[in-house]
Parts: sequence; structure tokens; C-alpha cells
Amino acid sequence: MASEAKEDVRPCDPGTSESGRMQNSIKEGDFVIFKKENILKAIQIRKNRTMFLEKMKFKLDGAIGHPYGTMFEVCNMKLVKVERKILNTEDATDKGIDNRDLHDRNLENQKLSRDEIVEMKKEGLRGQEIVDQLVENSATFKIKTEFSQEKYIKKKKKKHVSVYTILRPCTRLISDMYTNKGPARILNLRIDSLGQILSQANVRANSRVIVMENTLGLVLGAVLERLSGLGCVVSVYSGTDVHGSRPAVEVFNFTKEQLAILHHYPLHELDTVNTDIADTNPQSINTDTVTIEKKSTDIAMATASDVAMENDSDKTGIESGKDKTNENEIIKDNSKGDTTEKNEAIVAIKNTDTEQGVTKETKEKATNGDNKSKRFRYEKEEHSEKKAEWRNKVEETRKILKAGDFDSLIVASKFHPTPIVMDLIEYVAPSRPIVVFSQYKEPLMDCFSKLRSRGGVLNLRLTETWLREHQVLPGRTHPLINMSATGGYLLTATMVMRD
Amino acid sequence: MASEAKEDVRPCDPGTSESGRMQNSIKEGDFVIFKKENILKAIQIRKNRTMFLEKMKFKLDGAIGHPYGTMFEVCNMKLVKVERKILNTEDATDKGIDNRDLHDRNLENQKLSRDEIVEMKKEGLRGQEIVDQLVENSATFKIKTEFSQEKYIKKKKKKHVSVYTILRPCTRLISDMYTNKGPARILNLRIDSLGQILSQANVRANSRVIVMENTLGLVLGAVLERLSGLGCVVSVYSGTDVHGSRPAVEVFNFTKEQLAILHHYPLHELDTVNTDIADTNPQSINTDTVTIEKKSTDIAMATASDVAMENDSDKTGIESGKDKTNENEIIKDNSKGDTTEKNEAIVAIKNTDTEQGVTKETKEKATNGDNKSKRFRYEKEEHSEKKAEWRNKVEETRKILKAGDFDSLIVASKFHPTPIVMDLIEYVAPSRPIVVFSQYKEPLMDCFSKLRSRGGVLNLRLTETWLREHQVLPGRTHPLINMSATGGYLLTATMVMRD
Amino acid sequence: MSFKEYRPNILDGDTVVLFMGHANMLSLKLQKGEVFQTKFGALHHDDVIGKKYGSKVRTGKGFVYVLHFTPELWTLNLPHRTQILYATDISMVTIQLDLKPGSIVVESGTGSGSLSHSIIRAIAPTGHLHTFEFHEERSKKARKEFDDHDIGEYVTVRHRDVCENGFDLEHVADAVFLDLPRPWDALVSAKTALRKEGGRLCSFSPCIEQVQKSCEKLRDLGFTEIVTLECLLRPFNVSNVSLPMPQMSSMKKRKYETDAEDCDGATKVLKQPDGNLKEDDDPQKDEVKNKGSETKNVVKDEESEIFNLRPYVDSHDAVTICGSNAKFKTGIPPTLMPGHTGYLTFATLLPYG
Amino acid sequence: MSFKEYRPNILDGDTVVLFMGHANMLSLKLQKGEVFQTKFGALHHDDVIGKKYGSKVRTGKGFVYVLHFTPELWTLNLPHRTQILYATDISMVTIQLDLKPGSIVVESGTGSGSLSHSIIRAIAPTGHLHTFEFHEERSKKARKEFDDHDIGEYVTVRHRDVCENGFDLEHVADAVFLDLPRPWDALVSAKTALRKEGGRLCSFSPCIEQVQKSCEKLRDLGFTEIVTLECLLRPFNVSNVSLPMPQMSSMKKRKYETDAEDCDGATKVLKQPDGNLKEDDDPQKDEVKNKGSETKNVVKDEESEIFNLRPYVDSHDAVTICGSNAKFKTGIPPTLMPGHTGYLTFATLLPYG
Repeated sequence: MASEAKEDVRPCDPGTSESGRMQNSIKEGDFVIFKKENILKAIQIRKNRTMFLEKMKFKLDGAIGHPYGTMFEVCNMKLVKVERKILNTEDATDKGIDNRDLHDRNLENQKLSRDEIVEMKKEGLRGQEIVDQLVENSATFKIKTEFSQEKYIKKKKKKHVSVYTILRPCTRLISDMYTNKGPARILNLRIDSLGQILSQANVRANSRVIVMENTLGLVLGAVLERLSGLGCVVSVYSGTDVHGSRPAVEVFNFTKEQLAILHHYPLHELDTVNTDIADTNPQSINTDTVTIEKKSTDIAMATASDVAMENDSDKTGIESGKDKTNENEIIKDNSKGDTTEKNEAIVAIKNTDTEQGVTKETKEKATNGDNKSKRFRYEKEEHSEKKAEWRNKVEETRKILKAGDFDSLIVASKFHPTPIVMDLIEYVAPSRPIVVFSQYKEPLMDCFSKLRSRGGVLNLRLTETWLREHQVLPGRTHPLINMSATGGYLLTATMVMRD
Repeated sequence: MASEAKEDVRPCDPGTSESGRMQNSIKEGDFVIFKKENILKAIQIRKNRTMFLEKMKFKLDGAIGHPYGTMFEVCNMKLVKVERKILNTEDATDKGIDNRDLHDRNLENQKLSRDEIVEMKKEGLRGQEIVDQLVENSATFKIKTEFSQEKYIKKKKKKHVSVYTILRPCTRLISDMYTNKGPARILNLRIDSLGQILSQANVRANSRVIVMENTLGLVLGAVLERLSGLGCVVSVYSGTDVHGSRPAVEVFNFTKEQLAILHHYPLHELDTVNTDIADTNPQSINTDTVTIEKKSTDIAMATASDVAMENDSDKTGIESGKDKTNENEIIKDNSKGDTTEKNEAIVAIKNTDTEQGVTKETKEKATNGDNKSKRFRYEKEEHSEKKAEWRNKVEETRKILKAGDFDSLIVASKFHPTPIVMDLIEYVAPSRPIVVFSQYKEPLMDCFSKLRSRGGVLNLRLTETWLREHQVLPGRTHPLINMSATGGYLLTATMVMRD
Repeated sequence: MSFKEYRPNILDGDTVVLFMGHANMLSLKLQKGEVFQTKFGALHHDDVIGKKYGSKVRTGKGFVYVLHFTPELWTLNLPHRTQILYATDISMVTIQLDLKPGSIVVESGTGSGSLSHSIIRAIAPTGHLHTFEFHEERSKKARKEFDDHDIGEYVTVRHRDVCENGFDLEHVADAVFLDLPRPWDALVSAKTALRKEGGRLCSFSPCIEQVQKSCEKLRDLGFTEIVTLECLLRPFNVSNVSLPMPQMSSMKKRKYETDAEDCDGATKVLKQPDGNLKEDDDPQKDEVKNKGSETKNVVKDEESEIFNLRPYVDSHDAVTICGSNAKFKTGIPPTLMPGHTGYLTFATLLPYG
Repeated sequence: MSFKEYRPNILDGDTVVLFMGHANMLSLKLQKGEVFQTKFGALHHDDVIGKKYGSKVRTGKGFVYVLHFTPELWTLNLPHRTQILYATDISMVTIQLDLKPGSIVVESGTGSGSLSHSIIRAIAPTGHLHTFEFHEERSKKARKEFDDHDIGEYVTVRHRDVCENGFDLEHVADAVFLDLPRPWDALVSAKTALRKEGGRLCSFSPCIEQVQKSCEKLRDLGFTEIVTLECLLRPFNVSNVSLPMPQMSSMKKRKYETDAEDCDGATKVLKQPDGNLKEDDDPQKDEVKNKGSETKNVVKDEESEIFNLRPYVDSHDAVTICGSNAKFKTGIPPTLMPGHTGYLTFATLLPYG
């Protein structure tokens, strides 16, 4: 119990160094996360942009210049900074159970009518003021116990005070956002599984990582965050993701430099990574006739890619029947738009509470306003140019992939993972980890057996994790009454040299 | 908050009635359970019988006449009653974790050598006296903190004080016994799954239940306990279980009357339950030639059953290679012995800690002593007589089964359950539950699909349960650091009328 | 209708379960001449009365199944007067309290009677339940329910604050169950209620602080084998899943598509049956949908082939490839499951005195 | 060997993982000319030095694989000076503390450095870890380990009782991690260590009482988003299982047996490979065996067929019948799994001041 301890302060201790730190205030162009308890929404800050959130409509301008972590209330369609003291709806709220002794719930006897409250909101009254009015007009408030009074106020605050904290996006918050919205769209990848993917794959700065994912970019973004511009990431994308676009990646606010390490490679060209043709004439692979003119090959390739996309969607449609998911539509929409449009799409995902609503709003956006003409211009002028650029990038990535010796492989795919894994492990160096995620156990059991048969793979392990949250309050501590029943399954292994 | 409350005492209130209660004292012939923390062993009390437990050897006579729940210490190869106050090794013992502040574990400095302690035990010193000696001879005991002293004494008591509580067997204790010994032998059926089987199958007095189980009789015994001699149970047994014997059932101490409701039916005769032949000439079914003499048919049947048994065992041997389990050998041994022998086998199961040990001891028992001649006599005189008796009983059971309208079906089998379930549900009345247990999920998924295809089955549900135990101690409350990862899977459903 | 025994035919005055799909059941008391409006149209009570339990009965626009109540179905359909115990905890309580015909059991509080029905099932016809309820109203309703359910003879319902006034029972019980906000206040009296020959006790508490106080008191009172358990039910939605095979070559694409035609029969999309009630309805489906978390690629298991033993050589594959899809059967857990109901603390009282 | 980056070839002086089957690994520091006795015979260090990481190296009676350390392998093979955090909790801590290159992190106590290695992996090369250890000896050993592991530049190790004397850091950290018996005593100082622009905090405690006190203190200090989590790993042993089909007719018996011959190839019993090291070694096997709870009927997955896309029509069956056996692939959980390590309490400090 050394009362005054010796300290081994290293000369290189950066301690309070602020070098390389991000700016702390919200600025135009930033993606930010609006958070109110379990509601999280990502949006890119733009002046005069209208946001929809919990049936409210407001401009984002008020947030600009304030530090991240500031709380705002919506008031007269604007964001107004709020001091943190007056509200504390979040903590110390009992999340359920043991209400057996609660009675008289319907005896509130509120003099204000619902219409009067709506009217007050229209007049621009802030949530706290409305709550004050409700307390004032409650016939029973004064006869309640102190505990009941507190509970009453919290309940009313939760309903009427629309206060959001604006946070800087990070893997945790983006994961929470998708999870709370409906984890099926990210293959039920829960945060504990995501955390394990990053650890088990030994992702760190200067790593060379292959990622094949269909989690809207959540896994890819998480990997890029851990690399922070150092290393190399090859993202293998399937036909449905035009040019490998991943909406979640945008939200991370990566700099150009940080994104420079990201390379895209199409899944349907994996068979030709090692062909000699690719070396001598990278533009002509993947067609039956080798002696084809460069430009037309590019277009053919691009078309093939588009077609593949549509076929894939169709097949999905057949398999899942009614389950034609919204994210596909959004991504398709994106493919025709510019960067701004993509961002709109992300906002749209977050804008409504029902899946149906998303589709509707997205469509409205797509056909409305001045974006339309923009997109039209783009299609005419930039189409073939972009395709050529994309083709060149793919050829670059092909070389990187062919060079092999990657430090890890991460697969979190909507496809059956086995063929992908069996192909991509060939590019992973010995003594390196691979991690395969699936929301189903059976494909991973299949993959497990195939890897074991192949050999050259150690430490094969199939796992799932249980994540349990606890309410910790004085005298009322217990696990939450609901828990997630699945966060997906993981297959992890270490590659070694084969005999 | 009625301080003096009104009481609705029903006229039929049996209140303090003691009618029909079991005797409370341990008597010769009873199966009892020896319990010391997680060690549970079942044995039938016989005068002069030697029991082996935790490397000790002792006679059981000392227990006779004492009430159930009495604690005994082994002393001079005898059981001696112990007052409960002096020991309390069980409660308030920290079961792990947070030993980070523990040091100096090897500094105990005990003056007594191991040999001296062994000598003391030989001399018949009781555990408490040995612990006293150890404290006396510990150089460091006096300088320990009070907490450490307490911990030290508890640790030593646990090691040297062999005190067992003799308890009356019941489903819970028998389940605990098998679970602690290695749950694979009862198909990893955990107590929470067993509890659910009984509830979901709506087992109660006056029920008519079909049970097909390979859990050594644990499930069958549990059902019989809930029926307590009222109702009807048809136990469908496979060839490996000679005449449907189930070792765990013996341990429950059922009376003859309680066992009278139990009927056995061989699995391999399920196909002939409804044949007309069985109605007119119950003895001649299951052979190609109908016009066969009664007696010889019986023998043929019995032989077929024995053969089936051996073939089954062989097949199991092929499938699991080395995993020829001990319980099979024990049961085989039983088949040649009388009731006493069977009981011996159960004791043998409990007598040692290693599976290998069981086999060895059982074999020794089988070849030793006066049991041998008894068995020989039995084989000569009673063989054909018993076979005929058994045949008659099977025919009786066939009629019961054929009558149908059972109140529930419980399957907890080592076989693939689907064919068994699809066959036996035909004997279950509409609006009645069925419950199928398996240690694997896949066979139940198969069964689920087949039942759904068949129709006439509602509320199909496949579940597993998590069972978590907590250490609750002042300032040291947490879940146990180890938990069971599986207790098996359950398929439950309700039968209805088909169109 | 009786909770004592099954009755084959539905009688006037019976309370029955109307089954209209999982998580879509309700309790109905039949009365000659009455009509009940289901979401599938009118159900004439007279169409139900006289039928066998388990029958399918026409409604205006479809049909329903009429089931005999069991304690488990009662727990799912009872009128809630309080928070109740559910089947998973109930089955644990029943087995851990060593209940069987003849057991004398003490319960407090009676609450909505969810556990009481299961206790009575286990101990009838030779045992008896003494159940105590703090609220007079609830206690009266429970009394009436037990009588209506033909199990009144097995239970004594008392309106009494046991924490204040104790159970007023001396050494009669084999088991005591407590579901009280302050269980420790009832433990001394619970010990008195248990037979001197010993018995078992269970206390159900949602919060760990309640458990801590109870365990301390149990130790003080000389109870042994004090064990605190939690038991959670995880259901699986059995489904046939088709994951697309990755298109890892533009060349192979056409081939896959041709293959796919060969196995169309095995990949049917779920068709709704003609009636409104799907007999193949599965546990989680509705819930999962409501929570907006339906997973993709799931084809419901609608194979019409009857059960047959079909020899097949290569049999260990969890996943089989069919054209451009990987197909397998799996059990999908729901997005949400019960994370906590309460802690069950069990203890043994060994013989004394 | 370095924890900063992978090195292709094994050098003299490197500390490497010798892999001899799952749950059978150990750490070895190489030194020219030395010989190490494995259970498979002598391993000459010189046979290892110069090889590529991931190589198979001969020993006297068999072979071993030599692996490059990762923080996860380190956690499994490190010298225990204290109880340590394991990979499941570590990955949760790392993702929930928002760690990434550039993060400044405070940790107490250093313990055996299990978590420290993972923190450094996440924040290097632009971030820094300030780790505090109460025991001088442990603190010195940690310092040496970090240097040996080529990550010394990213970490400052301090020998200090932070509960008594605080962290002595003012508004520099993005994240704080506490693994202390009395974490609440360090929370005021932890808040001071966090940047005024806000940050994240995690406290790991085995007992709920510690969590309760910590949460109360966190609320008092103005932390928000206070969440207590538990994360448990459930591994599955992937196995091919053959359950016998029930013999439900004496007549059909002979037929089954004939069928069985057709598919013998698919039901091979596990053969031991010639070498001592089984490459198909699976996670739980050893453990399960030791605990005497090996389930029956399990045939290890030893199929020698290479991966191929084999079209198969009837594909949704979880179980297929092969002669007298039902065969399926399943994931068998071990008998025992970790039931508890500790509670992870996370909290956010929003910007202030």
C-alpha cells in the first residue's frame, strides 16, 4: 500500500498531447448521432436541412458549433441547447417488474385535455414547460407520495420533453442504432459478436484485412475505425452492392486519408484473381472472348454487375417471399445518386419507425425536389467515366489480393459462407486468424467441417455469446425483463502452413 | 392490511391430517440417499451391508431407526449420528472468484504429516477431532485473521469430516444424483427440463400416461411419483432394457400398489398393437405363422426380445466406438439377477467416482459371494415361468394401449424420436399434451416438421432452458462461476382432432 | 371443465380455451344460446357444447379449436389480478419443492392463482394447499375460481397478511412457497408452518436485494441447502432457411440457375391455408413479426410428404446445396426472450425438535 | 515476436506459442541451442528459429505448430500474477470504451496485463495507455513484459494505489477502465482523469454489491448512460451424431440391417491420425472427456471429401435416415461453461466545465 508510489514515467509519454485529435464541435458536413434513450438516428449536418424524428420536423442549423455531447430540445422546429441539470429522465428509472403494489393508475385526474396539450406544443412551448403545466393541473399530484411524484414527472418528461444528445458516431453507437432499429438488417449481429470479431481477427493499425460483409457497412466501418488509415482493407462485395457501397461506413466520418486504405473487389471475380490473363491484360478477364475492345469490356463488366445485382435481388425475393427489404431499395436508389443522395438515404432509414414508412419516404425523396435533375445530369455525363475508373480500381485491388499474405479474414455475409471462406483463406498468411459470422448456426457447422477437412487450420471454434443487461438501482437490482435471445454465431480459427 | 383477517376455512380442510403419510424413520429395505454437498448416492438399507463412499467402507446398520434428514459421520466403519450444530461447512462458503487478495496460501506450516493424519483416521478419530488437531498443530492459525481462521476450518472440515445426511429419495434428489455423477447417462436431462416435462405433459393423479424413456428410469419414476398409484402408465421399452427394468424407479421406494399402475410394452411390438390377430389370439402375434403353439411362441418372443437387445447394443457399439456405456452392462447384469441384485447394481453405480471403477466393481460383485448360486437357481427354475408371465403382461398392456385416449405422451429416448412419436401420438386423446425431450436439437427439429406436416397438432414449440445458480452471500453475491451449458431440448404440443 | 380431470365432452357452463393460433388464445365460458364474436366471425356456443374437447368448430369466417384447460393454458389465459408466475418458473418450483399427491403446501400470496393451479395438480387428490392473500378482493376471486374449476376441495383460501400476522399453521406443511415483497418477514412463521420432520421452502423475488435479505434470514433460521436459481426459456422457431450461394464467378452463374430448377419442389414459399387458422402455426412467428425483426430467407416448413424412412447415403451435412441456394433447417431464437422473471431461492428444513 | 505487428520469420529470442492441440498450448522463449521437452518429445529451438510463423515443426515423437502471439493467445498463455480478464469480456470492454488508434486510456490495475495488451492493440500507434498497479512487483513485471513485447512505447506503467492517491492525471483520457475491489473509491479521480470533452468508463466487478456501490457513485458524479452488462461465451463442439433408429417391429429388423450396409462409408468411427497432433482437434473435446460427460453416439467429423457444391434435391432435413441410424450434424455445448466472470458497468461522461 505504497502511500507515495514510484512512477515509471516513460520518456515517450504523450500524456496530455492533443496532436491528431478531432475537432470537438459539430460542424456542417459531419455525420452525427441523435440519441434519446434507445432512439438513435444518424444524419449529416447540413444548413437548412429538415429532419424528421419521433413525429417532429426540425432544422439542424442550431447544432452547428456546439460541442459533441450537447443536449438539444426541439422547439419551434429548431434545435435549442438544453442544460443538462433540468432533465434526468434516463437514470434511476425502474425498467419494469415488481409493480405489484401499484394501484390507482387511472386516477390521475388531469384537467388539461389532450387537445390543449397539442395546442401548447403548436404554440412552441418547450417540453419542460408542458410538464410543469401538467403538474399544475393534476388534481392528484399533491397527494401523491414523493416517490410517486418523482415517477409521475419522469413519465411525463419522457413523453413530452424531446431532448436529444448529439453524439459523435463510433462503432458502438452505430451498432446500437441498427440494433435498436431492427437487427435483421445487419444479420442480427449484436455488439458483443461485433466486438469479438474485431478482437478475434486481431484487427489493429497496420493490419491487412479482407472483409466480406453484408451488414450495411457496420463491420467494414468498425474495421476501418480500428485501422484509422493505417494498413489495408479489401472489401469483397457482391453484385447487390453497387461498387461496394456501404451506408454505415459513411456515418463514421472517415477522412479521405482514412478511406484511402479501403479497396473494393467484386465477389463474382474471385475466380479470376490468380489467372494469368489478369496479369497481362487486366481489362479483358471474365469474358469468353479475350480479344475484346477495352472500353466495351468495361461496359460489359459493369452491366454484368448490374444484372447480377438484379438477379440476386430477384432470388432473394423468391426465397423470402414478402421480405423484400428496404435497405436494398435504398441502396439501389443510392446507386443512381451522388454522395448527398446516399446520405439522404441513411437519414431516410432513420426517419420513421415503421419499415413501410421508410420505403414511402425514400420514394418521395427520390422523386421530389431538385435532386431529380442532379441525378439525371449525373447519369448522362458521368456514367461511362465512373465505370472506367471503377474498373481500374478493381484491377488494382486484384493485385493487392493476389499478393496474399493478409493478416486476417472476416466474413459476415448474407450468403452461405463456406465457398467464400474456402476461397479467401488462400490469401491469408499462416499464423493469422479468420473469423466467420452468421446469424445461423448450421452454415457455420458446415464451414467448420469443410475447414477441418481441408486442414491447415487450427483452433477451430464455434461459439455464441449471451449478453445480459442489468438494472442496478437501490433495492431494485435485477436483470432486465427482456433480453436478446441471439446475437449470431462465430466461427474462429488460425491458419497455419499446410504440409 | 387486515390485522385480523377473515378466514375462509373449508369444511374439507385436512389441515394437520397425517393420513397416508409415510413413516419418517429409516428402516431396512428402504432406498435412501446419502448426501454431502454435491455427492449423492442411493443405496438400499440392509443390515450388515457394506457401503463404499469417498474411499471409505462402512456398514449401514447405524442408520436404521433414525429419522430421515439425520446426519451421520463415518467412524470405525460405522454410521454414527452427528448433531447438526458442530458443522456448517455448506453454507456461507464462498464458491470462488475474487481471490485476488489472497496470498500466502502455501505458508500454512502444518506440523502434522499426512501419514500422521492417515494414522489418526485408522485409529477411528472422528473428522471434527482431526480438524481440532490440525488447528492445534498449525503454526500460522493463531496469526490469521478471524475470516481466514473460519475459512481454514471450513476447508479442513470439508476434507476430513465425512458427514452425510441421509435423505428420503425423491425426483429432485435422484435427478441431482445422476446429474452430479455425469448427466450423459440420463441424456443430459437437467432438472429444469425434467420439471418442464412433468408440467407440460400435465402429469397428475389419475392421468393415463405413455412414457418412452432411456433415462435409467428417472423420467418414469418422476411420472410415477406424481401419480402416486392413481392412473395408468404404459412404459414403452426397447430391447436393451430387459422386461422394461429401470434402475432409478427402484430408488423411489414405490409401494406395490403404486407400481401396480405401471405397465410395460416392448418398442418392437408397436407395429402390432392394432392388428386384429392380437384381439382374437393375443399370444400368436408377431410371427409369420399364426397357427403356432402358445408356449413356444412365448419363448420365441422372449428370445426375439433378447436378440433385439443384443443387436441394439452392438449397433450402439459400432456408432460410438469406445463409448460402450456402463449402465448397459449393469442392466445386463441385473437381467440375470433378482431384485436384490438389481439394487446392488445401483449401489455400484454410486460407489465409485470413475466410470471404469463402476464396471470393475460390478463385475466383482457379480462373480463373488453367495449371490452366484442364487442366480444359478433362478435361471434354472424360474426362466420359462417368468417369460410366460411377462408375455401375459405384455398382452394386457397391448389392450390398454390399444384402447387409446391417453392423457399424455412423454418421449425422452436415446433413439431418434420421430418414428416413436409419430406412432404413439395415435393413442393420445385430443386436447392432450405431448412432450418430447432430446439432448440434441436436430432430432426435435425433424420431429417438429413431421408433426406439422401430419396436422392435428397445435401449439408446437421447441425450447431450451437456461439454468443459472447464484452465490448469495453478504458482499459476495454473484452467479456461480461455472454453469451447465445445456440441459437438453424440449418439443411440446397439443393434440387435436383431425379433419 | 375441471382442473381435476379431463372430461371428454364439452358441457354447458364449461370454461374452455379457444385456440386461434399461438399467442392467440382466449378463455370462454360457454352458455347455451350465446354467441361470441371472434376475429374470424361469430361462434355459436351451441356449436361447441356437446363436442369432444380438441374439436375444430366453425365460426362465421373460419374455425377455431376448443381445448380443455390445463394449468399451463390457464397461466396463459387467466384474468390478471397481479403479476403472475409463468410455466417455466412454476415447473421449477413444483419439482424443487418435492410436490406429489399427499403434500401439504402453504402459498402466499395467492395473487392470480397461476401457481396455485399447478400446486393443486401436483398434490391432489390426497394433499392440500393453504393459500394466503393479503387483498380481500383477490382472495374472494381466487376462492370462486377454485370452486368453478372443480378443485375447491383441495385448497383453503385465507385472506390474511402473513408478514404481519403469520400463517397461523403449526407444523403441518411439507412445503412453503412465498411470493412477497418482504419475504424475510414471513420466514419465522413459515418455519413454524413446516412439519418438524422437515420440508422445503421457496421464495420468489424479482430483485437481488430481496434475495440477499431472505438468504440471510434463512441461514439464521437454520435452513440448509439454500440455493438461488434462475431459469429462462429460450424458444426456437423451426424454419427452413435458404441462403443464397455466393456468385463467385460470372461464368458459373448460368449453370447455377439451371440447377435451381431441379429442386424447386423443395423450396416452396409458404402458402396460407384456406382457413384462417394455420395448424402449422409456430410459437414465435407472430411475436417476431410484431417486433419488426423477421429474419430474411426463411421459408416456412410446409413439406407435405408424409413421414417415411428414406435411406440416404451422405447424411451428415447440416447444409445442402440446391442450385443457387444453401438450404438447411434451423431453430431461430426470437429477437427478444424473457430475460428475467425472478430469482427462485430454495431451502431445506431438516428435522428438528 | 512483437505485439505491434506480425513478423514473418521466427527469430532467436522470440516468445512463441507452441500449439499441441486446443487447450494444449504453451508459451516458449526461443534461445539458440536450447532444447525443450514437450509431451511429444524434444523440440530443438534451432529447428524453430528461422522458420515462418505458422510452421509445423518436428519434435522427437511428433510435431507442434509454432504460432505468432496475438493478445488473445497471450491471454490464454500468460503467466498469471492475478485473476485475469478473458477474451469475451476484453472484446466487450474494447468496443464499449470506443477505443481506436489515438485513444488515451487509463487502466487500473494492470494485473497480469491481459487486458493491457488488447487496449494497446486498439489504440496504437497514436494512442497511449496509462496503467496503474498497486503491487510494485507486478508493476515491474508488466513493464518488462511490455518492453519485451515491443509495445513499451505505447504504455506508461505506474506503481500506485489509485484508490488512496488517485491517478494524478488531469483531463487527458478518453477512456478509463477499473478492475478494483473498491472501484467507487477511484471514481472521483477517474472523472478527473477523463477529458472535459467527455469520455467513457468501465468498471469490472465480480460481485453485484460492488456494482451497486459503483453505479450509485457514478450517478452522483454525473455520469450518464450507465449500463451493467454480462457477456458469456457458449462454445459448441461440432460433431456428427448417429442416433439409432427405434426398432418398432421385429419384422422390419432384417431390412434395416441390409440398408445399413449401403451407407457405412458415411458413418466411420474416428480414427486417430498417425501423428500425435490432431489437426481437427476441436475446442471442447478434452474438457468434456475429463469431466466424464462425453455424450454417446457421437462420431467425429472426419469426412475426407474435399469441398464441393453437390446439388441435392430434398435438402431441408435436419436429420437423415441411414439404415438403422438417424444421422445429423450438431453443435454440442460442453457440460460446463463459464457462468460468471464479472459484471461490466459502462458509463458516459458528457462534456462539462
